[in-house]
Amino acid sequence: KFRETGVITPEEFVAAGENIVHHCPTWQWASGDESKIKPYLPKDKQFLITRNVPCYKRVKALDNQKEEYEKVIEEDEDGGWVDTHHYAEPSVTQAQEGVAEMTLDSKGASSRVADDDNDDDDDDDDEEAEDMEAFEESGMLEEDNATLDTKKVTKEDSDTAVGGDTGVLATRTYDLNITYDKYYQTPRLWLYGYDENRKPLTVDQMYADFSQDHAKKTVTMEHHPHLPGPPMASVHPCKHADVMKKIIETVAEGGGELRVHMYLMIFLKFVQAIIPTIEYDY
Amino acid sequence: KFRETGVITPEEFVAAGENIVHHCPTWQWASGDESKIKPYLPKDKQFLITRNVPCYKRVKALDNQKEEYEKVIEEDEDGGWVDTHHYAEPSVTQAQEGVAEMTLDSKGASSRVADDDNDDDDDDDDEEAEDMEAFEESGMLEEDNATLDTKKVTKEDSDTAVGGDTGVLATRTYDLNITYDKYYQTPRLWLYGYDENRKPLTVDQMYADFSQDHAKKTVTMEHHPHLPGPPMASVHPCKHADVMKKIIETVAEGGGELRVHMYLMIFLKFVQAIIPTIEYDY
Amino acid sequence: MALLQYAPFSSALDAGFWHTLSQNKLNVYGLDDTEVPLHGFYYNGNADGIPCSLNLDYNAFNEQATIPPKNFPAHGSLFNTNTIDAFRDSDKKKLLETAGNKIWADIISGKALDDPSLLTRFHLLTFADLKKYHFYYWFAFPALSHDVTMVKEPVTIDERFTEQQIASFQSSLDTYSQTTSPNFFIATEQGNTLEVHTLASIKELASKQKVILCFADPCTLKSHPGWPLRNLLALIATLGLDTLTELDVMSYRDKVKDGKRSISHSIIFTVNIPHLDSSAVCPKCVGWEKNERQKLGPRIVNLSSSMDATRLAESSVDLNLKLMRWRLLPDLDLDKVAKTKCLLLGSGTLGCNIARGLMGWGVRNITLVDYGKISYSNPVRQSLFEFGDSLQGGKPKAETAAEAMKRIFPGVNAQGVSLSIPMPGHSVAKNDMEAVRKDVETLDALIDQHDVVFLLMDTRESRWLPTLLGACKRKIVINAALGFDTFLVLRHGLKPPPNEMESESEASAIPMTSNIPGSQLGCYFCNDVVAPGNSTKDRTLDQQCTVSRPGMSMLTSALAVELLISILQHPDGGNAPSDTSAKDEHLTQDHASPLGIIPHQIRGFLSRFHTVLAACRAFSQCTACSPKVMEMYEKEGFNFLLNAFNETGYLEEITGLKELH
Amino acid sequence: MALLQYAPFSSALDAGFWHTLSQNKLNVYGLDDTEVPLHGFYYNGNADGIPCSLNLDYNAFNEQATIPPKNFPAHGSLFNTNTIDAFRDSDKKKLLETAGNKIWADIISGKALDDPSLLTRFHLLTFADLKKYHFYYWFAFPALSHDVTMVKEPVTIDERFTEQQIASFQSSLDTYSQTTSPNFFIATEQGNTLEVHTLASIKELASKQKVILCFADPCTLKSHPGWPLRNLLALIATLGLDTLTELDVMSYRDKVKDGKRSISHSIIFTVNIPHLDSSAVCPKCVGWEKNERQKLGPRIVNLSSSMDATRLAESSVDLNLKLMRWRLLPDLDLDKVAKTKCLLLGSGTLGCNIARGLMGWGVRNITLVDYGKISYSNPVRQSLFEFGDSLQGGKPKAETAAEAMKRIFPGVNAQGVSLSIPMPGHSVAKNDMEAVRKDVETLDALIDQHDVVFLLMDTRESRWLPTLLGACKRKIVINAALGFDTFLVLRHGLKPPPNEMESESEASAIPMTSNIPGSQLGCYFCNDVVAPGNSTKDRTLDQQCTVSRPGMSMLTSALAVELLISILQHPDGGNAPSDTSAKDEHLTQDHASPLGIIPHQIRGFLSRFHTVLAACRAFSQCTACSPKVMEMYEKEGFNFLLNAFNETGYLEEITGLKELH
Ligand SMILES: [Zn+2]
Ligand SMILES: [Zn+2]
Repeated sequence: KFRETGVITPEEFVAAGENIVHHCPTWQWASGDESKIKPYLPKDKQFLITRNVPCYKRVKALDNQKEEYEKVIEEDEDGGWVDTHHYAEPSVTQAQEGVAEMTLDSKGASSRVADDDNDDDDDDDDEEAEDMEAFEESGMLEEDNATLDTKKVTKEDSDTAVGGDTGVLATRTYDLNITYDKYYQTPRLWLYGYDENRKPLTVDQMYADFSQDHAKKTVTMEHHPHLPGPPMASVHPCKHADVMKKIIETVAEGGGELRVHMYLMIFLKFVQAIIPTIEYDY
Repeated sequence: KFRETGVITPEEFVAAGENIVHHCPTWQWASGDESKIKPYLPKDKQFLITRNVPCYKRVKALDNQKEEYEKVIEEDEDGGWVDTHHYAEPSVTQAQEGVAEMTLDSKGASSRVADDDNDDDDDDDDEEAEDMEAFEESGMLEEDNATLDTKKVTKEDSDTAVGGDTGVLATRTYDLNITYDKYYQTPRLWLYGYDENRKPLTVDQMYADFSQDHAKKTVTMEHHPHLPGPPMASVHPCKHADVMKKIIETVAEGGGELRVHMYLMIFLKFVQAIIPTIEYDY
Repeated sequence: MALLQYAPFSSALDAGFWHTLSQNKLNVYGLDDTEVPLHGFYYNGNADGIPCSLNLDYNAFNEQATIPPKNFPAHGSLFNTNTIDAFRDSDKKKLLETAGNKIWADIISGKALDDPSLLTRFHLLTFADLKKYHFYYWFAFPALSHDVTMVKEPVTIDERFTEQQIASFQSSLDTYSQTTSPNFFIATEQGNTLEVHTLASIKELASKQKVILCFADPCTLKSHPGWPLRNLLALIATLGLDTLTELDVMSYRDKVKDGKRSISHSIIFTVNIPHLDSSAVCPKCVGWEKNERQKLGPRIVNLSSSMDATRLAESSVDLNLKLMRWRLLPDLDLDKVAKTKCLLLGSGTLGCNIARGLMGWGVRNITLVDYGKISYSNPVRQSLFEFGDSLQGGKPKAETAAEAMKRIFPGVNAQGVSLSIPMPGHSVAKNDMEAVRKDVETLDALIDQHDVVFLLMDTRESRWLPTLLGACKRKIVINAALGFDTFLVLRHGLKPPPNEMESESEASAIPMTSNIPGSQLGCYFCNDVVAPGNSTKDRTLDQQCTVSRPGMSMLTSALAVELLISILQHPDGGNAPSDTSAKDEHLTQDHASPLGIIPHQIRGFLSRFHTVLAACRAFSQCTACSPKVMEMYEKEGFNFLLNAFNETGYLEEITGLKELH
Repeated sequence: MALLQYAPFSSALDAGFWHTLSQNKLNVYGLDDTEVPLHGFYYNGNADGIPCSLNLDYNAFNEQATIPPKNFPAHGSLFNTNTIDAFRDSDKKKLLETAGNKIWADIISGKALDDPSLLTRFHLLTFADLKKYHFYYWFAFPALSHDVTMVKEPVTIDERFTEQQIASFQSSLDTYSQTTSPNFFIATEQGNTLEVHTLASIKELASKQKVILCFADPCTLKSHPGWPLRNLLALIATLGLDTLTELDVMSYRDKVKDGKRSISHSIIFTVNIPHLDSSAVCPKCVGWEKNERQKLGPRIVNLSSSMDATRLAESSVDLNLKLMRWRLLPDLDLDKVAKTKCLLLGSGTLGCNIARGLMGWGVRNITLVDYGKISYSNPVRQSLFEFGDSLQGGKPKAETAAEAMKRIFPGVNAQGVSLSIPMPGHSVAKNDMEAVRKDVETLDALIDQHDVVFLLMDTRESRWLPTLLGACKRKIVINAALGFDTFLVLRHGLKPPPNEMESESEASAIPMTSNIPGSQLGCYFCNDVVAPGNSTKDRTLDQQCTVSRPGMSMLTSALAVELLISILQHPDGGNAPSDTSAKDEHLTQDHASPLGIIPHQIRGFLSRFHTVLAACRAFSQCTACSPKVMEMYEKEGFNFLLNAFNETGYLEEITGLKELH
């Protein structure tokens, strides 16, 4: 049925998940919080998770806009979906809406600028935060020669090393989850981003990594169905089924035949359109 | 101005109150609760009060309807006001609306029937109330011959006494208050009724004493502006000014000339229309 | 010569007294049940027939007695017990004895002669059940028992004295009253005048001349004096006067009648008072008040209707609604509204506002259904929730909404049910089958138990099952759906009883006229030529995650509620024909419903502040309400539903819609 | 020969970890700051450039370690301090020493050889500021300092071994992994195969053949191994093996790239390990993590934006509103709406609902004014109140409504002001003069401070003063009034600036056209030919104590709010001309306001579910907004108002209305 409607059953979700775990073992099943187990999914296969996915560049920082790669999958009055084909070189969607919305310095901002979007928020937090430099202990704890300074090695290493790009980079990373949305009968993507220093990104900061069109239309903050804790950014699944259907049709027109276990592979392709610069494996 | 508009100022209220206290000393000034003193009225002249006004008969119990005494002062789509002229024999307004509304046995009901109007009220209060007869102490406290049995004397006394009607009657009584309503710029009447055993009457029970037309249209339960405690029944002043104006005009047409200190006298006439069987002095 | 009998005091407590007692019990006394001083007052100007009231109001607890003008003070003590048992078991004899001793002590010490108000005492034994607002109480008006005989029967003051004497008495008394409370005093007759003196002067004056013992008498009887006299005579008996065998006593009464003050009903009689030795023991003390049955026993007053806030709120809301009928619409049947049981499927922005609207109309039974939890963005638009409800993952919407309703109005019977409504096109997994079956059963039972079903969900598909169930069970179904700035409020046609179905469905072939009978009106799905479930397009009114202008929900909810109430007031109820004309003549025209016309559909366009009334007939191939679908469900039940849930195109097939495509 | 350097662990905490820490601190630990065991994990398949993450998530606190598949365990201890001072002052040296001793003890006891995961430890020192959601933390990855030199530079596994050998290694390791975590192990080369053995077997095997010491390495560098090797080498140094001067070490790395698993980036190098005497004292322990500035110091993470529910709610509500713009109306200026300051005169049924509607639109500054208290019948219709608010005489409406709004949405700046609005015809007593003057001043200041004034009172008279003030101050004024089943929503004309007044008032003589400029529109009083104050008749829309159908208020409030928002979105704001046509072509027509047409008046008739749009020009003799009245007020101020309050007919006189009668 998924070919007609773009939706899948929990069983199909598990089958497609098995397929992805098999082919891309960076993705793993997780069971999440005991109290949040969904009965329609196997206890140890509640959702998929991958961690520490690097995201080297900001969509917004890239200026080589490659509009030719964009293809509007569906354009109607409710807002079209832009599918950005994923090539070896990351293709990107130009920020089509006012950059004024984004207050983030794209070169790697600290989390301090997170709240500029709330104009009524005089955020006394920052002022009151302790001066962290005062906490540094210079003399007391001696330096150790056997500890590698990864910041320095980065250049040396990549100069001398064979492979080229293997230094330790200051880069954003993402933890990604794929859950099953019973209501929409589709997978749902959850994102948790970290900056170069492994500090959590705010939604506004994450926007810099999202295709602007998608970011504003569908990224919402919600409670994760399987994890405790604060809300996480999630791509709202209200149009997943439609888009999946379109992709499936496109693939079918191209002569391909899709079986349901490929569903999540396609889903990841779709996700790629939302976060073009993310470097996860699929 | 009161002749044109029917409204009076606080000063005029005090003047009219002085007049009534002088002429009908059953009415007295009261100051009410310290914390509720209204600054626009003298501290010791906040409102007028009269206590223990007997009300011998129920409007609804009277069957000698005397429609000829009724005079509709104002009849419009919003509900006319019925002015019942007060004669030596109490004239009454027939209950014009469904008696089904009233659940009260007019011959002196106990307060137990008070809530029949609330059909969802299974009122477990009554069932759980202690059996008061069990509390009576027959042997222990001896009878005393010098204590008059007023229930018995009633008949004897009225048989033998000269004046006729001086026995102690089992009758309802009312405490009445007249306050000044700043908003409507009129006096406002408050009523607190007691049954034959000096138990408070519910609003529904009191309705039996009110001209039905007025009862339903204007009697509301509200917090007394000067007294602490639960809400009291009050004749809502939203039409007082109009009615007063009409009465004043009627009196004027009859050749009378009204000065403002007479205002409360007229007001009491108006009140008489609402509670025709009440026996207060005016 | 008869024994002198006194009309006893009759306790007269007002609600303010009980209110203050309750407040004090809660805020001051706690479990402390020691004696509390009280102040009461009585009046000697009562109207005929009024008993000798001893009044206590909210001021009774004041440290300084607050006595209204023209009234006389009585001093009392409150013994407020903590339990009903303590109330019952308290030693009433001893209480009274103690009170008597106090009065006796004041008499023999001479204090009472100087301040005779000390003679008028009362004791009040109470138990306040503050949960039920029941107050148990028993008054004692302690009087020292001392037999006095009446030598001369009472006559009125104007039978005894001349007009001139009475006038001089009144004027002398008025002067006296300016400094001293004239509760107990004496008068002397001197020629044409009657002069007033303090009680304390009786010893001196009585030796010289005839004195008349006077007291302000709350009693209105012509034959008997009131209770305050009793302790006064006990006091007099101890004074060792010579004239006690023939003492004149005046019950001084002072009332206003027909605007004129009058003391002419005061009575004068003559008594013979046996001497009482002040060194003797205290005479027996009597005075417990009789109850309504004339037995020695306590009384109870139930103030729940005026002190129980919940009941006050109920009657207040009730009254407010009745005003509508009393003032404007005598035909309005509020009972019918109050008794209508409403089921709200969806507790989001529409559900919350509709629940409020129904509550405003006095609907007492409201059940809310939802499966969701309250998220951070909900409270600003979903009017039964607060920020706090969205914390920690959010409370369940339906139950939380019901709780909020009870907080708003404790008299409402609001229930919340967390339930997900199965939908066509959302296929049921095998291990979910039982859960879905249970959900269907729950929904079925809920629709059975209610009179009206509101469809307020955010998807088209989820409206299918309740539409079908509502049609089968012949319930009034009101559908409300929001777009961004458009809305639809629609009542489903009320299907005729099963035995009349056949002929009706034929009738539906008749061409459309302006007024369609209620039984032939369409449902939400009647205009569709696709089954619910795979509708990915054309979702303007229902699209999940659709945004709508914030005012839309209030607007739509208000109209949905008012449409229902209009239907309920129509003599034919759900069968009321549609009336979609909104012309001016409707202003004056008589309508079958006192509230006005009853359309089938109200479509609104907020961008133009515009509404359109429309009507459509039931569609014979409707996927939700056609005879075929109803029949299939009634025959096959859950299995039929399962097919509809699982098989795309199933509904199109059985209704023949497929052929239309 | 260079000193072997290890890439240190890099702590990687997710929000779930901090969430659980917060919960535990609040619910379990309290002020108990003793050591808490933690579990972390690391992965040897990181993508290029990712540091050696040591991850801790919400499971870190579980008693039983929950390690994701393919990850390796690390054992840790949490030291959560109670104050920032305790955090700063804790003895870091000693902490690390203790940690080192523990590892050393496990090494010399042989425990670590059997369970080498004991070698991978971490210490976490924290302070959680749960008010600000600031978390201070400092990780230590304790490592025993023991200098090892690199004898042979690293080569990749496929440079060293044949394809066949690698394949056999991988298959041997996969078998091994089924029973034991392959974090530390050894491999032996035997012909074409590489076989995997437990670490414990090193003593036996190393004496017989060449072994390769292997460990799962989270590091991705080609030149250096990661941190877990460090304690492993310390362990090896104590074993007294002969081969320590030239030991092969494999950093085993196992990643998936382009859908293919690969271990080919694992590196092999040779080290020289000085012997370590197991009977010696514990070697120096190092391992405090450096902060972002590469200094030895703690880090801080501010999670207020994701953990502070108030901020979460704000951004969530914000996002919800932005969806409208992003999806449907790119021109929508939400900032303008958010910044508009609204003053609601009246906090009854209209006031409450309008406040909710404005909050729904994201208006952040709302002031409510009322003088009344909440009565029992209010909460069912006045949507910001609850039953509890009506107890004990009732709370003040305005303040209570403001409180309720903050409970609904903490981000709103809602104020409540108890204020009675002076009215014409309500004459001012002398001793009330100052109070009235103050009330006028307060109202004047409030209107000054706001951009929009809503007139929501229940009498006509009380609308007069704010109408006049609103006109003088050129504020947008929205008027809403209810009848029983009729309503009126109207925007007042926005007067032109004072210097243009003259010409405008002449222009108003122009005959009516369909679109009247906003500056020429009438006010609520413009249709009246009587001054407010003595209107005892003709109160259909305002009558005090009037009842209205319960749905009326929601309906009217929604339209009033939406009318305002439409005005705000119009480029001319309050000057937007009236558009009262609601024809079909409006559906497709472009409007100046993205939300649609902007009428002057919306009149509703609920009995016919019907609304009518109307417009009227300002009346030159209006008692509230005519130039004459504005001029008088501006000139004479309070004295003028006093005349209007006190003198019946005064307003008719100065406007010349009297002559019209
Ligand atoms: Zn249908
Ligand atoms: Zn005007």
